[in-house]
Amino acid sequence: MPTPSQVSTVPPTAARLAQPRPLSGGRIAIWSLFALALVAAPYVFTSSLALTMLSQIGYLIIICLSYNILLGQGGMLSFGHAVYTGLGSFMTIHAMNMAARGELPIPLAFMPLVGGLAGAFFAVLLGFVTTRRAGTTFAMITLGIGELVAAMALMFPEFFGGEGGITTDRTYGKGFLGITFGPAIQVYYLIAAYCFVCTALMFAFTGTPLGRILNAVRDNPERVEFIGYNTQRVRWFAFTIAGFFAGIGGALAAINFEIVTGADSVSTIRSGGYLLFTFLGGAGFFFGPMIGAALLVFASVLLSELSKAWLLYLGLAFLFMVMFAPGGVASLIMLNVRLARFGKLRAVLPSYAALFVAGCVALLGAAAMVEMAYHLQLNAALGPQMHFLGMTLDASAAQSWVVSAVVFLVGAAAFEVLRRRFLRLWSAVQVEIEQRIARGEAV
Amino acid sequence: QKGETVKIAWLDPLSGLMAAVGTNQLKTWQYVAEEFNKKNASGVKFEIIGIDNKLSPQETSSALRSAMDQGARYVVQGNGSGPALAIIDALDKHNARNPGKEVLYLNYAAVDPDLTNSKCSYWHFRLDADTSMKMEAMTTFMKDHPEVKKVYLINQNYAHGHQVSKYAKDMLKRKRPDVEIVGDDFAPLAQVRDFSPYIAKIKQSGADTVITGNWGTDLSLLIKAANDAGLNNVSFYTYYGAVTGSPTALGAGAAGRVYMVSYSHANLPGEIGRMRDGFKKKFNDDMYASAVYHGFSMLDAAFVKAKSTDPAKVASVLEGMKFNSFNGEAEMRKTDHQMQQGLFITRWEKTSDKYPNDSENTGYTFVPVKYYEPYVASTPTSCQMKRPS
Amino acid sequence: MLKIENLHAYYGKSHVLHGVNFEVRPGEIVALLGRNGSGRSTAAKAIMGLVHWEGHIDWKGTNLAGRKAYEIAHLGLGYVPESRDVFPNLTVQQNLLLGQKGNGRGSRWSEDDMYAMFPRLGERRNVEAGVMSGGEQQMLTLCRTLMGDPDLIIIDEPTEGLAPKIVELVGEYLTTLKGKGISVLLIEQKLTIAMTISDRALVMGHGNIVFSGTPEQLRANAGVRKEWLEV
Amino acid sequence: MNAEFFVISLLNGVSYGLLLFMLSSGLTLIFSMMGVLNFAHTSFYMLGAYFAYALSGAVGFWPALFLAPLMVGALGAAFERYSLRRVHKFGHVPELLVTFGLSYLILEVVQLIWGRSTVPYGLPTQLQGPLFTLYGTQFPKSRSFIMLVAVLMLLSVWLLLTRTRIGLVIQAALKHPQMVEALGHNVPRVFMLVFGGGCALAGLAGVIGGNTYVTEPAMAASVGSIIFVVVVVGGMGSLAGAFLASLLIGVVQTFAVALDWSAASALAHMGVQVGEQTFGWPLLKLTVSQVAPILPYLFLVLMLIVRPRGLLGTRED
Amino acid sequence: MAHNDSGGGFALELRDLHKSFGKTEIIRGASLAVRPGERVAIIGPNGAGKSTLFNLISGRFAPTSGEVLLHGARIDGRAPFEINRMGLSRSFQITNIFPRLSVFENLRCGVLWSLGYRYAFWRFLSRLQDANERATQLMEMIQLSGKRDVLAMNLTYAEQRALEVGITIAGGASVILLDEPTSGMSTTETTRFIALIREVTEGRTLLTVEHDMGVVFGLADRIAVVVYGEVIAFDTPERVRANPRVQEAYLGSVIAAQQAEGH
Ligand SMILES: Nc1ncnc2c1ncn2[C@@H]1O[C@H](COP(=O)(O)OP(=O)(O)OP(=O)(O)O)[C@@H](O)[C@H]1O
Ligand SMILES: Nc1ncnc2c1ncn2[C@@H]1O[C@H](COP(=O)(O)OP(=O)(O)OP(=O)(O)O)[C@@H](O)[C@H]1O
Ligand SMILES: CC(C)C[C@H](N)C(=O)O
Ligand SMILES: [Mg+2]
Ligand SMILES: [Mg+2]
Repeated sequence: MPTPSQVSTVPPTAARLAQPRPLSGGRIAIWSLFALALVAAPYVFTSSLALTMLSQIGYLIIICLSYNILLGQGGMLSFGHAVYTGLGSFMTIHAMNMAARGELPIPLAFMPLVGGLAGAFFAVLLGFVTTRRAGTTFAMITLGIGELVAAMALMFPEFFGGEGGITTDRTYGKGFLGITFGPAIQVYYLIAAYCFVCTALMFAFTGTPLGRILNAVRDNPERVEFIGYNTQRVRWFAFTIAGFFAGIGGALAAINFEIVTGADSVSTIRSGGYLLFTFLGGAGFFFGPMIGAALLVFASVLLSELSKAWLLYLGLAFLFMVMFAPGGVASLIMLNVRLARFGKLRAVLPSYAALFVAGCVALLGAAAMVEMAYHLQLNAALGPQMHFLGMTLDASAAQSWVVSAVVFLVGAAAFEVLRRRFLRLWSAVQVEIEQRIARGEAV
Repeated sequence: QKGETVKIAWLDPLSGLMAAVGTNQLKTWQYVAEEFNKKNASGVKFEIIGIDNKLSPQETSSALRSAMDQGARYVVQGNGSGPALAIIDALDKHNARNPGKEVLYLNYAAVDPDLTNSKCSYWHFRLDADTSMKMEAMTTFMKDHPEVKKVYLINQNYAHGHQVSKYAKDMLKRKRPDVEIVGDDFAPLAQVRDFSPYIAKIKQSGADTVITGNWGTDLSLLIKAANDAGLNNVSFYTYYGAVTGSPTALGAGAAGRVYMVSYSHANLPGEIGRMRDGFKKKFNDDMYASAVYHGFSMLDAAFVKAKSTDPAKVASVLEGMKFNSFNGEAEMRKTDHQMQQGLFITRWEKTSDKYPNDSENTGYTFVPVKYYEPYVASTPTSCQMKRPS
Repeated sequence: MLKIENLHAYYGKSHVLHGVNFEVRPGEIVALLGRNGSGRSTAAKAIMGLVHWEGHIDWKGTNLAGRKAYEIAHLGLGYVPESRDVFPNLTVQQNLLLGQKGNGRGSRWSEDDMYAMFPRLGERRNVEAGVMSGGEQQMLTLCRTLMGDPDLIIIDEPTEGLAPKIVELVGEYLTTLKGKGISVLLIEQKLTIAMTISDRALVMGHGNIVFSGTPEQLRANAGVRKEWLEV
Repeated sequence: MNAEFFVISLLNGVSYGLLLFMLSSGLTLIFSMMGVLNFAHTSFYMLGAYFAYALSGAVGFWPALFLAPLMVGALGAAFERYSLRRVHKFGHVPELLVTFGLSYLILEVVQLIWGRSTVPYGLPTQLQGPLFTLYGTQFPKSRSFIMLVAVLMLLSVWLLLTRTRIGLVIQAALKHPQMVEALGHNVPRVFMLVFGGGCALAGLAGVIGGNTYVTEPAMAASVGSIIFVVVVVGGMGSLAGAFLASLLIGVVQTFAVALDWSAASALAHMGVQVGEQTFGWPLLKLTVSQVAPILPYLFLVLMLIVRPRGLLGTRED
Repeated sequence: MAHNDSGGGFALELRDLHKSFGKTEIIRGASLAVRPGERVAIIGPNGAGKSTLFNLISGRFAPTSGEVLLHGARIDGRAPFEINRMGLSRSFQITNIFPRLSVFENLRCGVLWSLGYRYAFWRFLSRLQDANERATQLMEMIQLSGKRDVLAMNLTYAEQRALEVGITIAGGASVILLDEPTSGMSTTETTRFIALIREVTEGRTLLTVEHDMGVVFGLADRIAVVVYGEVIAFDTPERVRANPRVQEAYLGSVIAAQQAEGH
């Protein structure tokens, strides 16, 4: 079981979390770019679905980052993070309903703070028992508490609204300068603003004494006790901070959907999702979970709509990612950034392109077969004809199966050949870089 | 109107706990759409867009938005009052904020009475009978059966289960004050593997009748455990005995002891019978969501009457409209948009020449034992419908 | 018996051994000396198949190239690593049992022999090895390897962390092993026991053997000692 | 509570407990030895049921009883060989996540092959009907069979652990794999065998759990967390602990179902007037029987807080 | 840490300490009193209980009975972090550092508490001048400045040992316990390292466990000999070496003599 030092979410090479140094030019540029992306996104992706997806990505970034305070920075594998996002959502939605009834003079723009405080409150409370232990014991306690809270959500309809959940109307209050938060775009900007601020705060956290000691606790809790720190305290404080941001994320979700239900907001499945995608994004890097958040939305909203086989694809993607890129997407990116720094990126680009093409061919064949299989099972009522990437396939004809299989095999074979070649190139490039580093050409 | 394509978005689960049920229902919508496309009075073509809402209200709102992006102006949904409420809530807001782009919601199976009472909406129309109506029929049936003396209630611990329990108690008190309620249990939703402790408790209580709103494995395992323990002098009154999976679990052991209340049954003749048989032949699966038929026949009639497929116009003609169900004339009650229809009490028995429809190839079927006219099961409503001005 | 020719070894891309040649004959104690980082442990790991290597390693006529560590162990080579690597959750006795091959029948050594050798181990046989003192762990690893009944034992810095008295004891036992016909490849860095008990001494520097001869020759060769052993 | 009810409930409790043990023995094996939180364990359980369903159509139930677990075990071993082993070096979280991914995969494949609804996997005639009748309640043969198999599993895993060095090898290899190899043990093969063995046990549980209960795609998820509770409450690394925990949870849960007490009724008993208006009424009115199925989780949390090593465990992590 | 020399003026005092694990008594009434600024070496056979003594003093284990006093204040039974805050710091026999933090970060973690930054999450590390300066200074002291940003797990063994000691002294504790600081080092490295230890512990109280007699005699003002859980001798190096009981229980004949002369 994961003893804390074994909760190594990243291969050693990728282990170093970014550390804030005084604002340098590059850093300012990156943050400005992030802000710009947040502002510009709705102008680039304009459909209403895209807008909801952007909003979801916005608050999920906060949630996944908050989860990574536990997993990546503190080595705490939690199976119950949804408890804090979910309870944050519920407290917020109750607060919004009270505000709508005129019992609570809080404008909507500040509601996320209510969620944050609620998240922090429950994290203080439950964290007191969970964070007394680390490693597997911690993981299992969070699993137990997660299951308990999830079960409770159905038992106390008075608070959780039962199966139907609690609904609200975010357009309460008079509005301010025409901002009523009715239109989805206004909500998006609310979320984007919080997303930016929370991301900045959590990034700042990695550079504070508590943040650093938290890393030390992850690496070697025993030793931390001998340099004056109470590890339980450290975990507890970090847990609370994570709870606070989780609560903010949960609150924004409540504002976005105007409905919160116990059955999924606090479920262990939800918690599992945060874990999976934080990891997939890359727990070893500060920005990894942000990628994870985007992937989570793409997978659950877009992928599930594009294909009935989405869970199959998701399962496969997980399996392969963990096997071949255990540092997550972020580590892949950083590897290439490293190449670029040493001016080697161009050397591997043709290989990337070739691999990409071969991969696509293989994927095309495989996906065609998967889609036909699912079509036969789920859409049988529509007949054997199906549309796949603009083509029409006859799922009952042997011919389409054979063609797909051949496409797949050709793609896969080409991919394998190219991959071997690529690996050789890759290691050659790495050796060269190592040598240059050894010669002191550090960048 | 003629030749128009009407896109209907189906928002129900294709993954998770209810995947099997959702899959069956999606097939039913697709199949019945084909049937109606062959011949309908308004001359439209129906197209079903199936979207997985994962049984989650939040996912449902995403799914709804995507449905609207794809041009669907009718949505249908049936599993769970949570997603139902989410749709109602979202449509109330959307339709108010986007006049001319209204979307209309047909609920074919979510039976929470609140949906046509405290939470009723102008854009929501329910084709199924709600929990209270079904309980009305069930208790009326018990009124004529004096052997029902001690009733045990066992339900899932969430909104639906609580409603079943509440209505059972209220109505029995009214109709059979002599009946003793010897137990009122709630087991968590889809968590219990082993129902034998509950069976022991039922046996201990001396109950002769069990009323349960359980569905899915919670029903299958309950009945299985009862069969195993040899609890054969107790009858089970159920809501969802025919839903995917349950007939297989009922098997021979439950014959003669399991009753079900529904607006339809597996051996109805006529048009619905033809479709059911066709469905079975095509998919080797039971078609039990017969309300789907109502969905199409009602829309078809409304299109003709409104001379349009525009949801805003269709909604106004639907109010109080009478149309042909597979079982005589039915009415969409104006006050709360709850369809008024007759209800059957059926019992699990061996198939016979008269009732040949084999459920899930078990050799058994639900045979009708009593039919109640719409007025019997009709329940009053507290709905204060807000209509767009 | 063990013959090594032109051995090159690598950690990933770093090239650590550059063509090492030496030989260990039956019933002989050979000391492999050298500074920190000179590559002695790497040579040991290469023999046991635990690092990537090229060249020739020949053991009783068998080429060890491409063999897995467990196969090599079954061929009669025993290894005591410098990092000790006791299995902390297992008891002392279980640690010893794991050293055994098969059911241990036919082995020259029994569990009791070990306890006789280091009574301290016998006293603590049911204690988890992880809580044993540093020196006790060192004794345990030696015994664990002996339990596998090797013909050649490669032992990496065995006296590290042992009390002077025990260091002497270890020296005596290695001589005893030799008496039973077991060869020993003794990797050391402090010259004390190596010089007293070994038949031959090799000195390693920068991944090469830079000296080979008897302890006396080494003692006499101040140049080698100064340059490669820093004493 | 009279004697009759007590005896029946005890029997139910014990047999449910043994079912839990049957489900979790393979997990205990893998979890305690390899430290892998195998989230796909219940997926292998489900595969066992489906394989047996498919096989018993062709060769009959009894041969399937042997074949299906073997097939599941082979799949498990293959998974270890080609996937888990690669990931092992990255630590426990990635290991957990690949099994997570695998559970999705198995679920989807099962649904593709056998559809999304229940399959009619029935009991063989020899196991139908009651074994004996007690106070008018029948005790089915199928459940007795489960009890028998669970006890056999306990015995065989126990023998495996005590009569062979496999357990030692694996525990040692978790700390220092290279050292164990250097002592002459083929570590990768042992890992593969253990993982395969654990999966085969899950498969066996599926073969008999599938027809005693129901065989459907949700069967994996529905027992997913409870078996972790068993393993953790029992104490990681302790087979006897898992056994004890299963029985305890089985019995406690069964008896809890029988108790219609609530805090409210207790207060009323003591003369405190409580009603819908009382603060915390929703909590007060909950009866023990309503919370019965979540008791194990409560149990888990309390246990880990007061005794993190579990009932009979020796180690904390 | 301010010296607080009440209670007999000892920096560290053990009074009749006992510790049993299960039925085995490992420490059987050990007593020892160390004066401030003194350098004490603890020697004794393997398994005598030297590391266990350190564990009892530093709070890793609570003694079964007996007292431990740090500058006159009882510390037995307290948690390690409390004891550390009172001015006692220790290193470990088996290297115990933060593998995924850089050398600099390892050291900075070591200084944070003593500079009063505690659990602060509202200040930036990069702005903590004093902490950064101390960490840099320490890094120079242990001669790892060239490896400032190397992850600790990528250091060589000897460097890790040095870092281990660096972390131990980082917090500015007045009493330092080092458990076999030079194990695994070559002779030259040892010599250099001992000089280093001398330097960094100047003015502090030092207790160190060692098996290398050269180190012991080169470093210690006084030597405590632990045998079977008891302190059987506590005296100057010369007299300890002459003590026949010590020779019999621990030193043996040849080797120790050689080692002691070697330096
Ligand atoms: N796992 C490893 N990865 C990369 N390089 C390594 C590894 N282990 C050792 N090295 C390097 O290989 C070289 C030889 O190391 P080796 O351990 O064989 O030396 P040694 O002579 O045994 O010294 P020591 O006294 O440190 O045990 C050293 O430069 C060392 O840094
Ligand atoms: N937690 C524990 N449980 C049981 N026995 C223990 C525990 N910790 C230490 N011991 C035992 O106490 C004895 C003393 O151990 P300790 O580590 O203090 O020895 P030491 O004097 O430091 O020896 P060395 O010089 O070899 O490191 C040993 O026999 C060890 O096995
Ligand atoms: C499963 C557990 C008993 C394993 C052990 N706690 C470890 O991971 O180190
Ligand atoms: Mg070495
Ligand atoms: Mg020690």
